[in-house]
Amino acid sequence: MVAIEDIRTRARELLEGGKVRAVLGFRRSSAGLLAEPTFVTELNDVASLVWDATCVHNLALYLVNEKKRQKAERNPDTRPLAVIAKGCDSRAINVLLQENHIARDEVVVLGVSCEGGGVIDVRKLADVLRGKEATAAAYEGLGSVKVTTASGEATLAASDVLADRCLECATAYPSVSDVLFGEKVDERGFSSRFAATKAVAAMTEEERSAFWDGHFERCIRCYACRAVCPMCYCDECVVDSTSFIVGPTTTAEEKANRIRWIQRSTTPADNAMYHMVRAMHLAGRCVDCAECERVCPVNIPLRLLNTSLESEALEMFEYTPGTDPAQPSLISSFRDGDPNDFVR
Amino acid sequence: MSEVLEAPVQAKKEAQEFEPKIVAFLCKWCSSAGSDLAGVSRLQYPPNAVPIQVMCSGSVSPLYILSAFNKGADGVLVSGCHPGDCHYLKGNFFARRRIYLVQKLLKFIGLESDRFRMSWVSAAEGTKYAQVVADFVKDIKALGPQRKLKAKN
Amino acid sequence: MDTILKKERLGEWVAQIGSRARVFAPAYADGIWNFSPVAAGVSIELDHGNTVRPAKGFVFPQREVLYRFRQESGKAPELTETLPDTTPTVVFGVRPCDGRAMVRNDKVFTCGFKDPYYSARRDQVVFVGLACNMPPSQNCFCLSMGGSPHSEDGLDVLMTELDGRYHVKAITPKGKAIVESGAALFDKMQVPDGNAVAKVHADADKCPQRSLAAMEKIAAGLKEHFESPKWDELARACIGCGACTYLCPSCHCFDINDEITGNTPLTGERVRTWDNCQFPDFTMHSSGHNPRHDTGARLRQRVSHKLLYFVENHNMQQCTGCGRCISHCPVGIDIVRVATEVTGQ
Amino acid sequence: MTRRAGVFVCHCGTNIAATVDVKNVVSELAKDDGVVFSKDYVYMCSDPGQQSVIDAIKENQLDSVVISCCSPNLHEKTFREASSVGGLNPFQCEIANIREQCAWVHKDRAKATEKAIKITRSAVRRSLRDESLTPLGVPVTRKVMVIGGGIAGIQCSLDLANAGFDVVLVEKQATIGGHMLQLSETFPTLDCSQCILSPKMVEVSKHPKITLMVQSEVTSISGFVGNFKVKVHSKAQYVDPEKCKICDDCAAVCPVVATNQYDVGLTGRRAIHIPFAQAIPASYTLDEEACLGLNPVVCGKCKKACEAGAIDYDRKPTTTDIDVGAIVVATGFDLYGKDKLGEYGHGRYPDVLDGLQFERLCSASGPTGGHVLRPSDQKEPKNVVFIQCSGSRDPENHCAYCSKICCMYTAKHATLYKHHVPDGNAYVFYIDIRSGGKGYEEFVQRSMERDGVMYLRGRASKVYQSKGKLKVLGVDTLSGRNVEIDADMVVLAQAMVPSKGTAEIAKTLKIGRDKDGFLAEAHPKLRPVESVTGGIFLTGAAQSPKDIPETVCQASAAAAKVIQLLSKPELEHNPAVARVRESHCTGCEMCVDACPYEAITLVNGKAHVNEVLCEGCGTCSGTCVRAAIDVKNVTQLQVFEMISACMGG
Repeated sequence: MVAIEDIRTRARELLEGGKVRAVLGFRRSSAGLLAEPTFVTELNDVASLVWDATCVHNLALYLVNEKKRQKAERNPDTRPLAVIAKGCDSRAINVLLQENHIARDEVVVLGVSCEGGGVIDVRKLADVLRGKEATAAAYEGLGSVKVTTASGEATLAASDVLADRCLECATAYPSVSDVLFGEKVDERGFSSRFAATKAVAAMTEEERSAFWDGHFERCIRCYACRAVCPMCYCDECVVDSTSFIVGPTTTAEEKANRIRWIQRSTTPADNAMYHMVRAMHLAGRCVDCAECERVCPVNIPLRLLNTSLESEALEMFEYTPGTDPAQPSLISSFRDGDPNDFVR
Repeated sequence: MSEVLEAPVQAKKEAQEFEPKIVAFLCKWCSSAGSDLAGVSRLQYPPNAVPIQVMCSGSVSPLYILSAFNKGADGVLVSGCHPGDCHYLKGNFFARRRIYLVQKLLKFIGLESDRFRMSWVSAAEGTKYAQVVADFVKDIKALGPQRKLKAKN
Repeated sequence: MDTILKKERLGEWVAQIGSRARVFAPAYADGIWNFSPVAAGVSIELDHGNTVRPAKGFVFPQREVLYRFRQESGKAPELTETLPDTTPTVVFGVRPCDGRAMVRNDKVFTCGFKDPYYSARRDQVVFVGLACNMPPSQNCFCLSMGGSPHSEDGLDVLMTELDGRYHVKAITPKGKAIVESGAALFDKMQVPDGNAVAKVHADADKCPQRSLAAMEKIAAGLKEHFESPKWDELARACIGCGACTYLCPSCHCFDINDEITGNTPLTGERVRTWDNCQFPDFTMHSSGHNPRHDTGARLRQRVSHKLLYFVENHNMQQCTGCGRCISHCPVGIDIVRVATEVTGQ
Repeated sequence: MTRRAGVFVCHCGTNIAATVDVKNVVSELAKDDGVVFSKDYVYMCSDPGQQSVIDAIKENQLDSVVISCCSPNLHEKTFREASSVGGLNPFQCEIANIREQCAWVHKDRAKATEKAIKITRSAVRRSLRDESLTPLGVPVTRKVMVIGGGIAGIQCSLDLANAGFDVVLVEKQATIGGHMLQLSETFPTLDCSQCILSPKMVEVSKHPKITLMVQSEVTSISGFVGNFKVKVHSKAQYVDPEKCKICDDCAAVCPVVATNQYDVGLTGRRAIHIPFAQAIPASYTLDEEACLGLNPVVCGKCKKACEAGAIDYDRKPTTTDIDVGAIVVATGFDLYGKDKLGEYGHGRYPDVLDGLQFERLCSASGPTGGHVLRPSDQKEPKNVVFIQCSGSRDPENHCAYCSKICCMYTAKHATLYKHHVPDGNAYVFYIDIRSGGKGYEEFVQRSMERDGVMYLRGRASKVYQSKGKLKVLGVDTLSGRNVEIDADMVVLAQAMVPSKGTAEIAKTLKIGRDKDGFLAEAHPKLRPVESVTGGIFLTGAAQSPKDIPETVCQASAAAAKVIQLLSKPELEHNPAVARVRESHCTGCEMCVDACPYEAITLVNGKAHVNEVLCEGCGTCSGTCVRAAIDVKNVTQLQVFEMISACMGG
């Protein structure tokens, strides 16, 4: 069991010693059940840190965003950031290290094991609660979650309310960390890895086609999936209508020659294009934190696009993203024995 | 939604006079040379596939493939040197892995897997190139037009 | 014009309307509530929570083709106007907050310059509102924004659920028309009905909601604290997505692009699409300079537009308190808290 | 973008015109944006055809030219040259292949014409974005490193040095000469190996243009063709070759005995020794593994004994940085490991020898002074069995390939044996006799007819010892009989494998090896002495099994290739190479990993292309997820436009 006090103590030490410029963690939110990200810089804010089944966010994202922010600052504070990271979040940190986006000494990883649990999927919870709104959700021992609503408390089966990614998670503890809170639990006995993906893969071609057409048609291109993804750290994205990395070296022609791979229009085809390109660019990089799926306001099961490729990477290329920052990336490497029979 | 419902009906209608549009990305050293040989040998194959010569199959970005579909291609072919024969030593190995993933992804979203193909065609395999294209055209004709990724306007 | 409709007759009424117009109503699919087309003969259930996407799309779609163009090399371009298809459309289950948002959108698109595309749709779409009678969602704050769970602003019809019946009030001529078209199905409203309606409305007003204390001070406060460091602090977690504004019933910023469909000859469409002040390229200058260079500046723009600039221009808040931007923010950024903290209320 | 493109469509007589409506292609393309000139002609490649391109460029200020004709492999060069005559940058001329890829493979005129239009249009779109490029000039270091001091390395060094190039010859051992120095006589002429080799070795040591580095190895390499930087590590030279008088006083007093690798373990030698009388450099050398510890307190006898004062225990290993323009790898061969030939008892029985040991036995400078005596009892063997293909041509258990020289040297061995022991019997087990080569077949025949060597067609299955006698079991497939021979000595013609050092050097130099571990040539037929890496060349048995004449021949060939490379003051390199958009590069290093030529490195956090190493394959741009790297004149934007052109848009 992870005791929040331990985390707070460590956060306090780091801040007191001035070793870090901020501790990235979770706190309660005025917006609802889920916790919200917080940057703790003051000792007296340390008490606001929380750790429970509502800490859904992948805070690795802020290692990226803070880098951009720092670039803009005149004389930035270059001390490392401390960040609370779950198993998936830590894999994201590994990929960022692998891609030299951050240096190891720029971050102090406060690794937190999800042990036998994971995080809440609010949509599942809403279905279970039939409209009642939960005000708190605490992880309670192996396999169950205690939920508080206006009309009292209920203990629910974790498998009914945890996010799919947590139920399918193979390593629910950090793969990189400076401090580790909680025990490494391997046998969790929830669902099997890639279960949701396999279910879709098992459909007939027509079914899959209709399934995704329906979802893509709904996309409003708010790009929450992109914005929340720690791996989508490009300054300029393929869907951006204008070239907005403009520097002293940028020529007028470069601006004019921006390739319109995808139109801004929300047509089903262009929406599909956007999600295809994104999935390809995440191949071997996505660590299945599933934030894209969580933040999608219109509830497109985006995670499946990435996990479908992740499962291929594992089965065919024995590649698991975010496990080893030293290895070359999935698509920048190959083996002589890679599948070949699909080629005519 | 409506479009999705009508699609199959329309597809059937068009199937008869339907001539697939195909983009073929050919690596300069093997596959393009192979298709040249097909020409020199006067082998006949359907004219649906328009070749785009690239230096190496390794340079074919997933974006090229998706973009071709977006611009209305009914099928996309990527062809390179046989494994081990790459003019650039190993470009085609990177291509093979990348293309494999693209193919799986397209399959996963329900695009008919016959619409996207990769082939190894060496400079000596004019006959094979002709065959690859002929088969491809045949298979795609059976599928009808591609709508999933085609820009609607 | 007030009438009463027995619940079991709702289906008939919808069917009648359906024979002359496209009908939309909230439906629960793929885990969210959304306005969906009502197929013939399908009855609708009006017991829904608020839809994820607002009703604004019916009059201000995310993608609108303004005209088509075609140009032979060296010749002058030929343009073809494309006015929106104006099949009459009736939308059921519109919540009052979305209705009030229509009033805001009308200000933007029809006061002064009359936008032909918006107007063409607005004239054809009938919004049938549904008063809120269930406890509000966690992030509702329509009362603070001067609205109410049963506000009629911007709606053509307002329905209020009574036990087994609906009170149906036609507000505009468009509204009257669809009610009269089904006159046979309606019962006359009796005095007790009136009291029942009043009670439902009063009860709804009493439901506790989130609120901005001292609303009257907010606009001035935002002006005063334009430079407040709070903006950056509160936006530090902002990821820069567009969920808040795309889901907002009254956000109306758009971008205009030419979508090329062919180069020989040059053909394409000029298209208007929603734009989003939270995107980094929104105020991007071609020089590379971006006056709103960070999330703090963008958050300030969104909140100030809702609660200050719009007030200055149109003498009303643009926000109607539907709470979507709060509930759907990936990182819990909360306009109520932001406005309160920045202005120090 | 106001570019001015010209389109020229070729009829190719009727080759194209018969199937493609050329006029129609011209008129359709004339409508395209950016096309200011278009024409057709019966033979574009003819002089008037080319002239019309030249004139059109001048008259219409064309800045892009597209020739719609046959395959670029045929006339791209032609038309790019014509374009530059017309004053256009040759890289702004593109070829649309409407013959091989269209006219010749289709019948339906309408459809073929439609396709031809698309092909031409896509070439036009590309050309409109072609930038003007100039070939890269690369300065070269006119100095060559030859790795390996066997006959291949020696020959190559001499040829290069005599052509006036500075040469650094790096040899791992204490002397150059390689395996050839161990041989007694050489087939088919039976002239003394050392007699023909020594003069060359001396020439090397005396040559003003050759720097010889023995007991040295290449440890790392950087740079690229024409500009390599090589690190060479040399063992400590305790004996100064300049001072050493080769008087043998040191060896006389040295208390340590070690096995003599030059006699393939048949004899011993002192810790301080001279490998061969004819060693180059002509000096004793101190084997530090064997020496009692380079320590006067422990021993120090040799230092005392040396009047010349040539010995210094305090010498340290050195590392030298050397800049060279080209490298020749001549690391030679080893014999297939005896440990792998258990069935023939090699290593188990003292009288089962390998070819090189037998050479030493026959050699006047060898352990027996040139008398064939059994190692076990120094008696003269009366029955000697020679087993060919020991480890060769045996895909199941050993090497699949033929080691090529064994047939000849076995014939030589048998002949030599008969010359030494006229009353002895020489049996040869063989599968086939491969004696292609000048005077080779005659030599084999002589060994049978004149010298009475007995050839048995078949594999020897087993060699074993019983009652102190060697027995060889085999089958004579011609007579179909099993044969069992009591042998006094067995000589195995072991397969040739790349020398141990070859694998390491290939790794260090990042050059490929084939499935058998031999160095891989750039093209098996047309580029036999080049590696796939520009500026690195191959020669000798490290590339494939070969005999001395062939090795010498290939060494000179390699030398000629190097001379060709370094004869120009500057190298020309294709300028259509990768370019990084630094603004978009995040330094993720995916392109660095993917580049087949190691042409990309990170320079302060951004990918940096070494244009000279880059071959322009574009694997980097196919890999980059940020569109931060592109190949000039095949940019993603150009491909994007080509795709829309192919789609008719």
